[in-house]
Amino acid sequence: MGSPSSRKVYKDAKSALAGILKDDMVIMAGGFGLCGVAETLVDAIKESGVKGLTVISNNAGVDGIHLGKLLETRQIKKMISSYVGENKIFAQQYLAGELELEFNPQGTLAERIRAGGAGIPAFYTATGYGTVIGEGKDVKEFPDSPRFAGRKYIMETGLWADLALVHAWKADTEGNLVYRKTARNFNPMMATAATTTVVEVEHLVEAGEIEPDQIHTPGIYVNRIVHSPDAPKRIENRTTRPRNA
Amino acid sequence: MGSPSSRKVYKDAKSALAGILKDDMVIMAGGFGLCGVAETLVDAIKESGVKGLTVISNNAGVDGIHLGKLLETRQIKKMISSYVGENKIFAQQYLAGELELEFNPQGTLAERIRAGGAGIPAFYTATGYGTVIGEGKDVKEFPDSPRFAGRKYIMETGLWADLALVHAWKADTEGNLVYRKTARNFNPMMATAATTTVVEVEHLVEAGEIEPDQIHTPGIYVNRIVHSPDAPKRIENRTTRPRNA
Amino acid sequence: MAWTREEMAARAAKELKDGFYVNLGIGIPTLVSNFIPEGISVALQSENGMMGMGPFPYEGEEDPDLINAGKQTVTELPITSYFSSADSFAMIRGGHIDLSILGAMQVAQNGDLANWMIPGKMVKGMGGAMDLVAGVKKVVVVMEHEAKGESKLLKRCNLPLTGAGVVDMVITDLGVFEIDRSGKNPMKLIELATGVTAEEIRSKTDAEYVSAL
Amino acid sequence: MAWTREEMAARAAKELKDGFYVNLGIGIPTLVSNFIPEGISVALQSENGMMGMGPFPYEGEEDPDLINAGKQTVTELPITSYFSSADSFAMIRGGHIDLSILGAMQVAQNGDLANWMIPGKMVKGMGGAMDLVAGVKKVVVVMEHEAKGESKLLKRCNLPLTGAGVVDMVITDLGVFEIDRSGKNPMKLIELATGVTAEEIRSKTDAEYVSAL
Repeated sequence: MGSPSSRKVYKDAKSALAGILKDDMVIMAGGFGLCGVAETLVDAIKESGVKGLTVISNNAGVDGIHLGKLLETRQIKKMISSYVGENKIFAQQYLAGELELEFNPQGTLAERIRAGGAGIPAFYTATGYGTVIGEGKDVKEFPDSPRFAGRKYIMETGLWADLALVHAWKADTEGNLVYRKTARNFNPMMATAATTTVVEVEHLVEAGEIEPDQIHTPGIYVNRIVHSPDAPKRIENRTTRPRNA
Repeated sequence: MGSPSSRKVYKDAKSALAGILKDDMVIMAGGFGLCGVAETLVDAIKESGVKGLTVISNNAGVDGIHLGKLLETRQIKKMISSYVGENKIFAQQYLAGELELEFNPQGTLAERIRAGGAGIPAFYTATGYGTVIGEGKDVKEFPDSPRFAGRKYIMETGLWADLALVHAWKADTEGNLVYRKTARNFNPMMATAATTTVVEVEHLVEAGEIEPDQIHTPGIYVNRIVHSPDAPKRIENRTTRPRNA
Repeated sequence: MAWTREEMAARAAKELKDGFYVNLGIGIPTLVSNFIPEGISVALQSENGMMGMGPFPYEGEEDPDLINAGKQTVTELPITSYFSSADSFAMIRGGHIDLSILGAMQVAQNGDLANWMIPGKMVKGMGGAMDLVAGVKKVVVVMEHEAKGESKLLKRCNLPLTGAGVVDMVITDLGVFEIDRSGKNPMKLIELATGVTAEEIRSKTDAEYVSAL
Repeated sequence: MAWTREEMAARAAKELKDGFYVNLGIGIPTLVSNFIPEGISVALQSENGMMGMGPFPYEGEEDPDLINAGKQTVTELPITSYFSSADSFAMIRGGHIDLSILGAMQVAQNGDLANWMIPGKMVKGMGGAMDLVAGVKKVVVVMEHEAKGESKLLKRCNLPLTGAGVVDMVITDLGVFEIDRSGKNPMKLIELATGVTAEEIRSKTDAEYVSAL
């Protein structure tokens, strides 16, 4: 850990979040379902007691796991998500009017995050035109475009957070990240779209040990790294097939 | 080559372009300078004699090399580029009014291509606002955005081509691609933003031989592949440092 | 008499063409992968970031990092690639997926589709459905023809839409319909399920259509 | 007396802070990498798709796949990563690069910058300059104070702009100026080059500024 960049490495989740958390902040949390979520970071947020959070995350965890924990403690004020089906506490709080919810189509959510990180305040998409998602949004046509003429598009805006919680398979001390299989999902965009990006990694190596053509997230996007080799990895729907005899 | 996807593999550049080329078509050509250009495909376009081309490419080649060849034969009607400094024929034809030229800021060009491939007809950027690039374009402000308030942004549109010419380091027979170092540049976006994408590769392997987490361009974007192990790789500005004695 | 779920899936599988890149929704559409015709090779996309999805793993070989959009454990294939959600939906929104097969609550004769919310009930969210129907080249709906004795093929959807003018084909337990998204041509009945008559369909369908049997 | 090119580069290098991600333009800005202060570690971005650019290669070790934005052969470092041009400019446009140091033809007292075209001359293109000045957190211009006896620091640029209100600091052979992009404060002279007097600068500067020496 003698490299200059090892200053990005923190000893645990609590210290990696120290000085960042404040009430009413906006947090992006990577993951799809329980796959690729930074659960040790969420645990530390729970312990901190910070509240009034707006959380941008495709899903809302399940009861007692990941964001489900922050719902139990009522630390979350608002969710921006595409699907929240697996969470009873969520439903209760929402129906009681205690939780705000903004649904985004999943691809629109992903692109809004990517746009925010890429300095793009807004973009147009056909997704959601003619549905409640399009209501009140700017509508535009592009009659001169050989590719895009003949349809209507709505304007969606870029997102930005105070803090992004990212789970990666491997990091080097510079913060260069590699994700594994479908645990990649929302993590790479979220890493680019927050004032501070904190990463939970399963494997931490020295700078130079990851092939530079195979880095998914360049270290410039990563502020703090926690090596969490024992972070839980859960399976939501275990489906298997029988072996042939 | 027994896999079902080996149908994407063509024996040479000429056959890989057969049936695609037509006068007045729009072509995207990957590369930055002469790095990561698909020169064998450009050679085949030259031989075909197709003309009236609109070419979207960051640069315009140099005299006698890459797109410089298509300028010599006057097959190009219009260029959309960010920098064309290395080409005398280009300057001659442009100053004589024989060649149209549309300058785009390099990042705007890259993003317009990415947008076209991603189904995004337009996006906003601060790049070029207040300059000739912004003249005549829609201007918008985002006063409610915590990230984007306080500046003005111009609308830029997505690009789409009839044909993309891509250079990759390695492909499998499914068309999954890996690029090498800075030869990646514009190639990945262009692969996504054309009706037909033809790829020149240095190394061709069977499907399954590239680690699926390390694929830069999924095969869905690739229609035709030519294995060109001897494609020329040129250095435009050779700069070195002395070895210590 | 009518088609079973499996028969509906088998009929939907006939829309697959060799070399297609396909996204299958949850429910009956998932069954389609069991009926891919001989000699036809397709790649299945999972919108959480995977092209070339393989079957469920053998017991004991489940990988928590390898799931599909239904959060089920799956496997990879030699053609597999992984990518981010942004790249996945760039692929979908950009019109690169050839075919999406998905379920629905209602389809209207103009191609409107409703499958994500019922007013007054807890809404789970649209997930990737709005992106898929807006972006994929061809959208095939597989659904029961009726729900509680009411036609699900309507003149106009009365549930909130997932997409407007997005459906190309509807396969129900009673038959197969084609829809011209442009609205230039009326909806067409093109096929009857086994043992189903044109009259039965007419009597059970609210939508207006012409017969092209 | 005034600063040499090397002295200007050395002065610009003082704007580097430990851990900065930096983009250096062609010309004098390139020299800045020779003056990185002891104990300071910075990563150099090359907008053609590389973070962590190393020095020129030893003769015989040039790699045609490894060039910088000036199309010169370079090398990689342990911190290096590669990415596409879209991802590279997402990084630039998105405000992730801490500092850009670049040359200019003209700078105006409001931060306007002109460095890409002279009307009537063949225009080579703006390359990535417009993106850099619009996107990078802090923009430092290094240029000669005068060209052919005319001040390059102006009340208003008369050449076509590269960016409007984008420059934070100007380092010339005569001294150093700070600009408040918001326009709330006037341009300030904050430093004199070796052997240069405030009077000399006043006499050679068209722009209005206040002295903060």
